Amino acid sequence: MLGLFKGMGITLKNMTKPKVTLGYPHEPIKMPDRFRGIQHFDPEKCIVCNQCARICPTNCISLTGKKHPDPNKRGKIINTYDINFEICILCDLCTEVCPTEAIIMTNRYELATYSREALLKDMKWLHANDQMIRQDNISSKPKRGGK
Amino acid sequence: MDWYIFVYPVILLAIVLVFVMYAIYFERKVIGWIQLRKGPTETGPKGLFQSAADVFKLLIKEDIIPSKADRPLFKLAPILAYVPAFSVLAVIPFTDAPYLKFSNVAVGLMYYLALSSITVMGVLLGGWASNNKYSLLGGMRAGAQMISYEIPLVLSVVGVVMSAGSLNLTEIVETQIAGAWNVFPQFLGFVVFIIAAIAELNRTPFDLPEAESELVAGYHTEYTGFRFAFFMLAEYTYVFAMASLITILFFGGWDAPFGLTFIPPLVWFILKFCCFVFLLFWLRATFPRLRGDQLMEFAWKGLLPLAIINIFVSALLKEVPFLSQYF
Amino acid sequence: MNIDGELIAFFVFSLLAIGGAVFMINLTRVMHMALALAFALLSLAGIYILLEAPFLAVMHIMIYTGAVSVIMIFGIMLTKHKVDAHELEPPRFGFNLLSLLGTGLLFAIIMWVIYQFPFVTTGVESPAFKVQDLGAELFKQYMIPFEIASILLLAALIGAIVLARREENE
Amino acid sequence: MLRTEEMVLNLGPQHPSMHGVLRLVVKIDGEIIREIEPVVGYLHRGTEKLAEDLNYTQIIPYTDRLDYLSSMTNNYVVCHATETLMGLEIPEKAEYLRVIVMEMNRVASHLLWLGTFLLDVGALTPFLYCFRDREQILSMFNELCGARLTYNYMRVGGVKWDAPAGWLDKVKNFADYMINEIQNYHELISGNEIFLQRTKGIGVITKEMALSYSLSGANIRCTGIDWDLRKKQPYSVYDRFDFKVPLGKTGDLLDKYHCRMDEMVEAMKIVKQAVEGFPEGGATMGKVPRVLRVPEGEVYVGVESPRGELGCHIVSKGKDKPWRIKFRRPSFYNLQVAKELLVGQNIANLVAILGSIDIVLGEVDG
Repeated sequence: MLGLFKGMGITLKNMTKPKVTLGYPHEPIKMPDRFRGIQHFDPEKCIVCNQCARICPTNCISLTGKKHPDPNKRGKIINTYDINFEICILCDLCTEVCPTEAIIMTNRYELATYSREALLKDMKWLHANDQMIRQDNISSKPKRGGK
Repeated sequence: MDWYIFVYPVILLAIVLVFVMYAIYFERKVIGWIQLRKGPTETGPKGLFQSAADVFKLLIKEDIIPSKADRPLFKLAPILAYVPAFSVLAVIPFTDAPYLKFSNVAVGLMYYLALSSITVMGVLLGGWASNNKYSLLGGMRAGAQMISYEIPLVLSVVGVVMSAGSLNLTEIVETQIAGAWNVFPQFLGFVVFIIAAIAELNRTPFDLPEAESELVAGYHTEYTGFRFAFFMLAEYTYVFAMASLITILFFGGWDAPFGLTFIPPLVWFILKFCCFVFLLFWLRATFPRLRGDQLMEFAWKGLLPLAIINIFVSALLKEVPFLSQYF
Repeated sequence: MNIDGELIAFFVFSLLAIGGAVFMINLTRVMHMALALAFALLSLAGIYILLEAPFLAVMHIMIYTGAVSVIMIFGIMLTKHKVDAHELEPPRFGFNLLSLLGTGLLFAIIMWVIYQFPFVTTGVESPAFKVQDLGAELFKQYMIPFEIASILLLAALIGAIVLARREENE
Repeated sequence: MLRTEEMVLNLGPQHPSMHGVLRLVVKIDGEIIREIEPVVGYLHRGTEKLAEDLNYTQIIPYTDRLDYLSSMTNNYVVCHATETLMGLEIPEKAEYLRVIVMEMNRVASHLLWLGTFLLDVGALTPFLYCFRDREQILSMFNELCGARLTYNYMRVGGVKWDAPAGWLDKVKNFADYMINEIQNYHELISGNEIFLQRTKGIGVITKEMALSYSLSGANIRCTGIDWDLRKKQPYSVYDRFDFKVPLGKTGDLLDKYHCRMDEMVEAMKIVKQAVEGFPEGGATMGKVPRVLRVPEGEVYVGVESPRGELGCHIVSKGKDKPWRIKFRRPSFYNLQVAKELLVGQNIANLVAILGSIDIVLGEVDG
């Protein structure tokens, strides 16, 4: 019988302890800086190297480039850039390989929508998603061959 | 025949409904606090209207009857479960004031125990009529459990009845006011009664009939909307009734202890009543569930002999001359 | 004959009791039958209350409605029930006649016994019911029959267990 | 005894205590189980087949989703296999970080097991306490690698992130807190007579059974067989730490419970030692070529995941993608024993036994 009462003592003691509930919908949860949320995309920085699309394990990134409008400059500029958040697993590999940090993670995590189509985010949307961008980005890159 | 005998039951029903709503609210709050949560907070200030909203939702929900269910029985079962639950309240005296007593039946205690045994039928029929295997198993567990625990329940109050010399609940309280609360001389009976009462109420650790980790929801798996609400109502009305009964049988009803008579008797009754209700919530938050066979073993090999010993000791105390003066 | 609450209650209870019995015979599903029986028994308890025997009524509810019917329902739940598996055979004329005769005879005997029995019909003051009196009667005056009945019940109980055990071993 | 009708009951795939989407077709007589047939595959995603089309870095996020309660161990096993095949050298700092996160993940996983197991036997409250503590581990992982469940933290050749400032102190404080807190759990649960009744002598796994079903993890240790890959086939830097392997005696549910509880304490001790011996400087990534071309060959490595021996077998044909990859998923092996344990038990025991085996359906179904 003693065990039963001991347990009851524990539960009674816990009744007055501070609560751990978060007021989630009212107060958004603050995520740490390294949090991998919805990406921010900066078309200015993109050099259309296609690395992000190639590393993506779920093939959710599709991009097209066009010739640079200024004929004196070489290379391409980005034309369209879509991420399909139906299948994106926010694994962070695209930002890891991007040589210019054109694509960066942000702290946004709310992805619920009313339709599947709304989950297909285009370049404009991703560019506008410029709040709470990850700061610890540059130093975080795996340093090939050590520091 | 006065008009109030028709009005008071309606008022009592309203009180019971309010109690049920706030019992559910406080159950969620208390268990929430114990589990380091806050419990309902959203609907109304501090979540006070949460249960009202839940009940309202249940009432406006679509009424679904499974196509393979036994329709008449499926509809009858919740009523059969609820009607006795409410009828037992008729004999419970809440204070000595005449307007809070409905029926001063000579066999009040037996009336309570007899009528409460009909509820089992509602539960069994509900489980069977749903034509669902989990419901069937839940119904069978409920039937077996409630029948087995009724025996220690009845036997454990025999001691109280012997000391009071009456089956009338008012008289039982009055003898306690004159003497000591039954919880002291009848401690063994009290322990057996409270355990059997929790089992009768199908609450943790005896909540096998609706063990959600085993039987989904037990006998009311297929019930939705207001029929489900009726089963819940029956359950909590029994909590109300059982808490009242324990207060009356073992804690002297509306008797004020330590001569604190400036507090009105009804308040004392409610205080004692709330202690038992809180105990139920507390147990639910702490204990795991027993297994079916252990439950039966406990009833027949544990509680039943204890109850019989209690009767024997009570008889001894009452009849042996030099002991009976302390009794 | 003046109509008062008691008379109405009596008619309601007897209607329910008879109705329960009739339904019990005529329903097709076993579970419904058991329920009808439970209703009939419950109404009988109501009649006991009208006869100012509340203790008997309450015990009747407890034992018959609460325990016996529940155990019957419990037993039925464990078995499979097929409703329309086999249609009832068309009743044969001879059987019907025979059962009619049998029930008629039984009814006649019961009525005869009732009319022969010297009921006290004039007002005798029946003392107010007290459970104490019942207890005193049982345990003082009728002690030996009470104990014998208990032993009989106990023997039946043990017998049932023994039978169940034997079947389990087979 | 009354002869009663046997009834076929489909427990799952949606059932409150099925820990995922396992379906059990049980034939019950009253409440006693006469036959049982587990049906798996409701969560099959073909990770192994998908991995044949992915390069080694891309496989890692997929392994997060195998045993989603201990993603770190899954990350580790695939990295470890690749590294072994390539003969890579891993920086010491990365090894320490790996051990810390794996052991913390073990505690997180066991806490979740404890909570759900007690839910299965009917106690509601420990679940919330377990989640309160697990939440701390998850938020620490969130600070470390930016995700709470699918960490994708390790890379072939090291780990992705170094510990942020102050993180190691938090870990150490947590380890102290947790060792203390487990005493509270013991007080709440271990002495509870009802809990003892529900677990003592139930679901006994014998030594022969454990060996013949190739069980691992707490399921084999509860029988008294001393089998822990961290000791028997040391990998990473486990040989530098001092820890015990808790063993049971009888192999019943109570022994499994105690094994896992003690394992949590031991894991926390390892974490404390690792934080104390944490190397100051150094990189978190070793020398790794830009494109991972794994030399032709085969490798099998096994690590001790919270559920048992998690193995990874890679066959490489010298490309940047594996030719064939095969995971030995401990939940799948441990689940096999269920059939033998459950016949003859009643439904309440079924739920408790199944809960005690600690399966994760993401792992069972692959």
